[in-house]
This record gives sequence, C-alpha cells and structure tokens, in this order.
Amino acid sequence: MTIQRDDVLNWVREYAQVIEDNHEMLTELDREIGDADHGANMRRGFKAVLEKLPTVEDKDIGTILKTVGMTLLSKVGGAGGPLYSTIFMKAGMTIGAKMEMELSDWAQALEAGIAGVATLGKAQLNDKTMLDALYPALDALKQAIADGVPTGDALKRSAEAAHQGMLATVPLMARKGRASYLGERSIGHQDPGATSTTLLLESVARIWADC
Amino acid sequence: MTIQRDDVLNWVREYAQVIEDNHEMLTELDREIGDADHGANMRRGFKAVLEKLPTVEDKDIGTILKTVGMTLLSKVGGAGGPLYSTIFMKAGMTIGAKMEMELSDWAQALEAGIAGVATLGKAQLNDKTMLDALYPALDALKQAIADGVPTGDALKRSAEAAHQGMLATVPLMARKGRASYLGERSIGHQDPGATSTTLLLESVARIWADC
Amino acid sequence: MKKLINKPEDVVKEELKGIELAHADLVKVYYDPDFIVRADAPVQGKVGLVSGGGSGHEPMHGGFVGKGMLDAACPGAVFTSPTPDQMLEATKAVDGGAGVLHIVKNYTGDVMNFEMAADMARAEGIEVESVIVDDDVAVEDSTWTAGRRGVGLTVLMEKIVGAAAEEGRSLKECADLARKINGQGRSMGMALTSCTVPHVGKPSFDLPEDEMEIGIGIHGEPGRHRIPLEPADKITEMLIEPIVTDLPYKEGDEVVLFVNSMGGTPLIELYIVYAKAVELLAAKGIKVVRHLIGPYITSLEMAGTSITLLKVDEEMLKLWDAPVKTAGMRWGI
Amino acid sequence: MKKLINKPEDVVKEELKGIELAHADLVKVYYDPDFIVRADAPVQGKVGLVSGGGSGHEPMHGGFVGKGMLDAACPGAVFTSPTPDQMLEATKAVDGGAGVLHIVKNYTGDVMNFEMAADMARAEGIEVESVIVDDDVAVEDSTWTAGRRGVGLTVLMEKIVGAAAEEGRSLKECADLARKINGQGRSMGMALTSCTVPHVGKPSFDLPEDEMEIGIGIHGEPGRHRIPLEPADKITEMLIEPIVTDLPYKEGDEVVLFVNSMGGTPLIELYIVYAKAVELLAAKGIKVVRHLIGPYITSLEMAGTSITLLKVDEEMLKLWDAPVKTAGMRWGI
Ligand SMILES: Nc1ncnc2c1ncn2[C@@H]1O[C@H](COP(=O)(O)OP(=O)(O)O)[C@@H](O)[C@H]1O
Ligand SMILES: Nc1ncnc2c1ncn2[C@@H]1O[C@H](COP(=O)(O)OP(=O)(O)O)[C@@H](O)[C@H]1O
Ligand SMILES: [Mg+2]
Ligand SMILES: [Mg+2]
Ligand SMILES: [Mg+2]
Ligand SMILES: [Mg+2]
Repeated sequence: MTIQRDDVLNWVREYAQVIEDNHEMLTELDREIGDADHGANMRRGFKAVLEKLPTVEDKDIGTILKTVGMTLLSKVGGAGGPLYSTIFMKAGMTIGAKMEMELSDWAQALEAGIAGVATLGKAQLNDKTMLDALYPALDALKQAIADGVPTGDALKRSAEAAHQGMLATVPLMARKGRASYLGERSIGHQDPGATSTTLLLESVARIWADC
Repeated sequence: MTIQRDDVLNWVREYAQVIEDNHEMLTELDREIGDADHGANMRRGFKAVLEKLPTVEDKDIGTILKTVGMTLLSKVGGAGGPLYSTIFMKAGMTIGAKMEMELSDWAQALEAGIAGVATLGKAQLNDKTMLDALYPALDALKQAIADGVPTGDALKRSAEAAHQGMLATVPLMARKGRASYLGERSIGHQDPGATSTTLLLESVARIWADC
Repeated sequence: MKKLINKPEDVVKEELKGIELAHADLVKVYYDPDFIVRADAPVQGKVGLVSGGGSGHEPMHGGFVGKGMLDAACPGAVFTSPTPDQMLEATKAVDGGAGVLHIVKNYTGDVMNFEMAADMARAEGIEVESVIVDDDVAVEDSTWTAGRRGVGLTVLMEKIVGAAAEEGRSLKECADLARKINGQGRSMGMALTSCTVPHVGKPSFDLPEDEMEIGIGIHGEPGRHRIPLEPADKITEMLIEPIVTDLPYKEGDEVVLFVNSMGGTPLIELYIVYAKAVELLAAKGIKVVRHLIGPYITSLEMAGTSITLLKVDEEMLKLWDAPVKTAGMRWGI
Repeated sequence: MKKLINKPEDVVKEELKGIELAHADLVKVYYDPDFIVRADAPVQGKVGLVSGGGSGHEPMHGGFVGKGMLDAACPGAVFTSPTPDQMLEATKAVDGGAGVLHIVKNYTGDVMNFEMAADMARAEGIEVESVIVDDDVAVEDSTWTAGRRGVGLTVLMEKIVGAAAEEGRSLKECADLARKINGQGRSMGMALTSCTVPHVGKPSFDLPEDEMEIGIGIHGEPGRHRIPLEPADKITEMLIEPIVTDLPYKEGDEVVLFVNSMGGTPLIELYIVYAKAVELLAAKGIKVVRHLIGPYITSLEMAGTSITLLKVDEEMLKLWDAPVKTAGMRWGI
C-alpha cells in the first residue's frame, strides 16, 4: 500500500501530540546538558503547526511538509528550529507535489532532510546530536527496503534503530551544540535532539504501520 | 567605698568583652524585628573603644566616659550609635573631672544619660526601646540609694530591674525605631537595644560589686 | 552565604576602593571617615548636596555623586546609617559658601546622626539645612511612631534638587523644593526573597517558596504582611493602589513613575511591572511623563520591586531632564 | 519559582510592551515577528546594525537599540535564539541603503538562524554582512566543536561598532572593525547560583550552598568546573588569568575592563571584583583605560559575574567615548 496525504497529516498531528505529552521530558534532558528549552521550543513550534495545518489539508504532501518546515522555522528558534525546519522542508521538496508516496519516496525524503541537517549543523556521527538517531534510522530503513520488508515493519526497524542511536548518545562527549560547552560533563546524558527525532520516527512507524 | 577611675576602666573593658561574647545574639534579636546589625554595630564600636582607651587611662572619669562616647559616635552608626554615645557623653559630663565617685554620682550620671537618650530619640516608656530597660534600672538605683542599700546590692537591684524591663519589651508593639515598621509583627520579640543596655548595667553590677 | 566578597568587615572599604579606581573622573573617595565627593568639590557659590545611609543600597548614594546630583555621599556599614564625623567631613568638603543641604531618609539612626552632624557643621560656621524623606506608604504615619521610612523617592529628589543646586538656586530654594518633592511623592515595595547581610551570614528573614512580603523597607526588614505569591499584574496593583490613594494622586496628574529593582529582580521583570503600572495609572487618568526603571535603591541581592510616584509640574520636569553625570545615572552629558 | 511575571509564555511579549511604553522616544517595537528598532530607523546612508538572541539577557540587546549603538534587536524566547523571520524583518526595517551588519553570538542556533535570515535578506536585495562574536575562553576553541561562545564582548562590540556606523563608515569598515574587536577581546564568567527559566519553573542547575560554577555561559548552562566557593579576590584571579594568557594580553596593553553582573549580583560586589581586577592587571603592566561595571549581559536572576577585556587603540577609544543614547547605555547625549 502507499502512504496517503492523510497519513502524512495524521502523522504530523500525532507528533504534535507526542511533543505535547513529552515536552517536559525533553526540556529536562536539555536542562541537564543544554539550556532547558528544547521541549518548550518544539512545543511552541508544533502548536503553531497545528494551527497552520488546516490551511494545507487539501494540498499535496510536499506542500504540507514544506509548510510544517516554514512554520517551525518562524516559531521554534534555537538550534532545533532551523534543524527541524530543514528536515521537513528538504523532505517536502524531495517528495514534491504528490498526493501519495511509496516507502522509497519517504526514504529519499528522509535522506534529503538528514543531509540538510548535516550541511547546516556541520556535525558528524557520534558528535552527540540528533544525527546519532537519524543516521542509523535512515540506514535501517534503506536496508529494510532493499530486503523487501513490508512498510510497517520497515518503519519499525527504522524507529528501533533511531532508539538505539538515541541511547548510544548517553556515553558520548558532545562536540556540537550547546552541550559541547560542558566538555566531559556532557558524558552520561542523553541528547535531547536525538530523543525528539526518535519520537518523530516512532510516531511515523506507529501511524503508518498499516500503509 | 567609692568607685575609682580604674573601676570605670575595668567596667568599660568588661562590657567590651560582653559585647564580643554576645554580638551574635544581639544581631539575631535585631534580625527578627530590625535590620540585623545591632550586635555588629556595638562590636565595631567597642573594638574601637578598646583601642582608644589606653590614651585616656590616666585621665579622670569624666574624660574617660566622654572619650568612650565620642568613639562610639564615630564608629557605631545607626540609632544605637548616637544613643549609646549620648549615654556615655552625658554621664561623663555629669561626673566631670573626678578620679573617684560616689554611687549617687553614678546615679546622677545615669539619669543624665537616660535623659539624653529620651531627648534624642523622643521615645517613651513602653515604646519597646532601650528606655524600657533604662528607666526601671534608674528608678531601682535611686530607690536603693534612698533606702541606704550598699553599693554592690544597689547596683544589683538596678541590673535586675533592667533585666525585668528588657523581658517586658517582649509583648510590646514597637512604636519607635526600626521595629515600629513591623507594626503588630513586632510583638513577641525582645528589643535588642533593651538587651544591650541590660548587659551594660549587669556588667556595672558585676565589676563594681565590691565598691 | 554566596557573595563575591572577601571578609565581611572589609566589604565597604573594598567597594570604595573599586569606586575610587573606576570613577576618578567623577569623584574623590576619602577614608576614615569614609565619604565620596564630586571630583570638583567644593563648587564655589553652589549649594552642596549631601546624603548618605547604610551601604548595600548601591548605586544609592555613592553612585549619585557628580555633576547635577549629589556633591557628597556618606556610606555607613551595610544597612547601618553612617556616623556624624563622616557627614561633618563631607559637609565641610562640599561647602562652596552657599550652604549645604542634607537629604536624610527617615530612619531613627539616619536622622539622629545627621542632626548631630548638622549641629557640628553649624558650630563650624557652615549653613546647613536638612530635609527628611518619608515616602513609604507601607508604614502608618503617626506622631506616636518613628513615622514613614524614606525609600525610592530619595533617588528622584536627589536628581531634581541636584539639578536645582547646579542651576545656582539658594539653600532655601533647594530645601523648599526638596520638601515639595517629599510632599508629592509616595512609594511602596515588596520582596520575593530576603537578602543576606555579609556580617550576619544568613537571610534577614525566612520566606517560604510560595510567599512574599508586602510593604518592605530597604534594609531587609520583614514587611507589613506576608501573603501567598501572586502574578506580577496583581502585585503591581497591590503596590499602585495604596500609593495612589494615599496622596491621593488624581485624574490629570502628571507623574514620574519609578519601578525599582530591590537588587535581585532582573530588568525583564521590571518591564512587566512597568507595563502594568502604566495601564493602571492610565485607567485613573494619571499620566506617566517620565520614568526610571532599574536597580537604583537596592537591598543587596533581594528579589522584589518598589514603585515610586512623584507628581511633577513643569519646573520639576525641566530639572529632571537637566544633564546629570554620575556613575549611577547619566544623561545629557 | 519566584518571579514578577504573569504566565511564563507571556513574559517576552509583556516585557516588550513595557519597553514600548517606556522608551517610545528611543525605539519602536514590532510584534509577530517581534523586533525592536531605533525610533528613527531606517537612517538613510547609515549601515544598519542588527543583533539578537534569546531574551533573559537584558538590557542586551533591546536595551542597546538607539543612537550610537544598535539599529535593531530581535528577542527570542527566554534563552532561545530568535527566528529568521524576525531577523529578516528587522534587517529590512533598518536598511538605509548602506547595508546591514548582523552581530551574531556564536551559538549553533543563533548562527544558523542569522545565516538563513541573511540569505533571505540578500535575496531581497539587501547587502548583509555577518560577524560572529566568540570571546568566551572557558570553552576550548577547536574546529571539531561548536567553538567558543559569544558573551560579554558583544556589548563592547555593539557600542564601538555602533559609533562607527553612526560616523558613517561603510559596511565593510564596520564589519572589519567588529572582527578586529573580536580578535582583541576575551571573557570568562562564573556563577554563585543558577537561574530559573520561566517555562521550566526550576533552576537550570543545582548548586550546593558551598560551591560555585566556573566557566559558565549566559544561558544557565552549567560551567566547565564546579569547585568550592572562594573569596572574591581569588575568584577574580580565576577569571582574569585565563583571559590574559589566552590572547595573550601583554605589558603596555591598554584595555577596556568590563565587570558584568549575571543579574543577581549587586553593584557592591562588582566594585570589589573590579578593584581586584585592576590590581591584577596593573601587576602585569596592563592598563585599564575605560570600564563598564554593572548588569549588561545577564542570565535572568543568576548571581555571578563575568569579566571581559578588550585591548583598545586610540581609534576604538574614540568610538567608545562617542555619544550613545539607549535605554541600557547612555552618555554624551
Ligand atoms: N550542529 C548540530 N547538528 C545537529 N544537531 C544539532 C547541532 N547542534 C545542536 N543540535 C541538536 O539540537 C538539540 C538542541 O536543540 P534546542 O535545545 O532546541 O536548541 P538550542 O541548543 O539552541 O537550545 C541538541 O540536543 C542536538 O540534538
Ligand atoms: N527613638 C528611640 N529611642 C530610644 N531607643 C531607640 C530608639 N530607636 C531605636 N532605639 C533602640 O535602638 C535599638 C536598635 O539599635 P541599632 O540596631 O544599633 O540601630 P538601627 O535601628 O539604626 O539599626 C533598638 O533595639 C532600640 O532599643
Ligand atoms: Mg536548548
Ligand atoms: Mg539595627
Ligand atoms: Mg541599622
Ligand atoms: Mg536554546
């Protein structure tokens, strides 16, 4: 089955709810090694997204994702704002004016989004950033597609890989973002951005499980 | 027996030590209903007095007391500074250039000092100030002298009256000084100034017990 | 106690050293007795303005010494009024032949010490007038008590009378103006936290996390009432209302609105209070024509705010706008 | 959490309201997107200076908008860098035809958002240059990391480059001057207490009564080291030493010394730190020719201090002394 425009809308709404439910946890992670705003920023952004969404409900997937990206850009701020905005914008630009897409389209979109994050933030794997969740998730997704795994399972594997990547940030010393100012003291804490992107990919897997 | 110049010097030194030993208690009383400095101020003042004392050790009682008063005036500050200064200055002026004095001289000196405090501070009995210890102490002293009580006992009665007056400040509502700003909330606390003057009269009674 | 200090007993001296090093272009600092005078004191033919009080209220008063404001300030120990010898020396140092005005906040200690200093200065042939500031509506005014405290209005008075003295007005004119200001100004303050006097080493009062003190002074004295925490808008109302009804300020009045930080409250919060205060006053037809926002009369690191209103006329406004060049307040020069 | 606020999410908007009401003579305030511009913007033919960053650092940056300093400031949420649309609108509002300089503190978020805004502005035909401030010696400088943070030097840069722009210098000249300043300035900060971000409601870090954080930033991030409390003199040494050795500052250098309060530290303590800092520098032959002492770049109500040194030449000094008229810094006008 393909992923419909409405599946995309449902996923965005679901993720907004996930943020609403987890913003305190995200802010708390950021309090430990950052500046205690990641949850609050994402929450402000996705509240605005929910308000904006009705204006593009009848539009194509690319337009929807780009609109989410633009909204995040003007509402989130901080490092998270441009980075999350880029994920959605590049993904939207990659998918383009489609009303439905294949899993492979999603994989390409995600790849473009992640490449955007890497370009913008100049971070690498193991710098203790969201990339540590995103890269493994993308690899797992591409592998699953290559192995012919059905959509639901493929997305699940991708989300699980993100989750592992997120956990793997704990022992790392941060080299990018605000946590890097802590040097050695950043060790032993889970990266907030890797956590919120894991939640993002988990909500994808949940909502598109039957696609 | 009469009170010698050296008895006066010994008493001033003793009181300086009493302040050193009790400044924290006095400041704590002042913290509760004032601005937490009465002990610190008195301590600063009597440290300076101890430094100054050698320069007048061979002088008469009046000069010694006036010197103490002048030193307190320039070192204590706050309300306590001028008030304590006045006690010593007026007492010294009243006694004058004597090398020894009778108990009645002391009573007159104390009366002059207390009158100075009343003029300067415009407080009355039961306003919850040092006068609540000083007035009863003076009355008791004068009564004891009239009754022909020996010096040591007379001073003891005077100190005891001060102590009672000090305790009697607890239920009062302050009408003068910084504690008055607290209104009803000043009730239930012992006045710091009444406490330090009681210590003053107690040290007199101790040091001049055998005069 | 967490403070950037060395020994508690050295705080004031070391602070004075810093002021001396930083502001040699504005002031001269004298020690034992301690006082701060304008670099060009005495200014011949000008009334000398002297104020003083305990330390711990910075920038008041030492930060207000300079052209267009005070001629001298006498810093006492932390929260302890200074001594007559400081005031006497300061008075002598700034007397330019036109007499000296003492601006005294109404605290028993300040009043008594300044009175003695004035007597001593007069004995030395200097003409001295004293003005008492007692603007704190949190304290009931009665002849039976020590009366109201002098708080925020002191800052506004020092600025305006400072400009008048700079203009060359006589001692009597300066004193009259100061008394007029005192008649038209009112203040009230509140605290979210206490402060810690260095030599005491623990907070002057203990305030639970969900309570505040209303009607505090500037010396870490507890306030008149302790009540549950409220939002900024409500707190602003609780300060503005008693101020406005006390004078009372009336529709059509033009005022200087001074929103002061007690030390630990940051600017971001003061602007929130300021916005609400302007709104409340506007609803009563009272117009804010000038303002002062920031930590000008503080209680060490206490968190909280005080609000001062001063009803002004054109003359006062002109003096308010006149140039001033001090470490703590500066414009026009 | 004890703050003079209403709802945490309204803090910045209500603050802007207060700024708008108080400083209408200096600035205009715009909402959604939020930014503050000089009242007379755009000034034709003048380079426009735009900065911005999270709120909670007041008076920076909004308090530095006005003649002789910034043309616009973009306030983000508390401790969160603002968004490109704010920066773009601010850039458009101050472009007087001579181009716009973005002064950006080196934080991943600030840099990325300002980069995007600059791209968008250029796409609309405005010439934009960006300068990154990264003066915090507490952070190791390496191409593998996010690099050093921009802290206290930002204030000095905004003043000096503001004066240069006011003088009519070109965009390139302003940008070059800003980069020169960045090359000659270094800072380091410490905290005695944490601060509480309104929407978080609890302290950003927990600090025992007998410890302090050395090498903090301005966003409530913990510092590099947590160590036992020390006297002010020792703390001053711990800040001055790494600053001086980093550039390094040398005998004969003339510097601006900036002793900053993180918010909750009162002036009385800053002067103690200042006095010691001057003494330490003098011992190395480094001469303090100008200073700034007070809460200029803060972290809400955090207690602590930061020290900034800027090596200056005659040109920079002249620009430092040039008139400035903003809510947070004013002289000569
Ligand atoms: N250079 C970077 N590249 C990729 N991700 C980054 C980079 N810098 C920060 N991040 C991510 O952003 C997260 C922090 O986001 P947020 O708290 O919203 O922004 P800020 O750090 O500006 O407060 C970090 O946990 C990290 O995952
Ligand atoms: N008007 C007054 N008359 C007599 N005693 C007074 C008066 N005002 C204050 N006192 C005394 O002074 C004491 C406080 O002294 P101190 O703490 O040294 O001064 P301050 O109140 O200026 O801090 C009070 O406890 C009270 O006994
Ligand atoms: Mg963050
Ligand atoms: Mg006291
Ligand atoms: Mg006192
Ligand atoms: Mg942030």
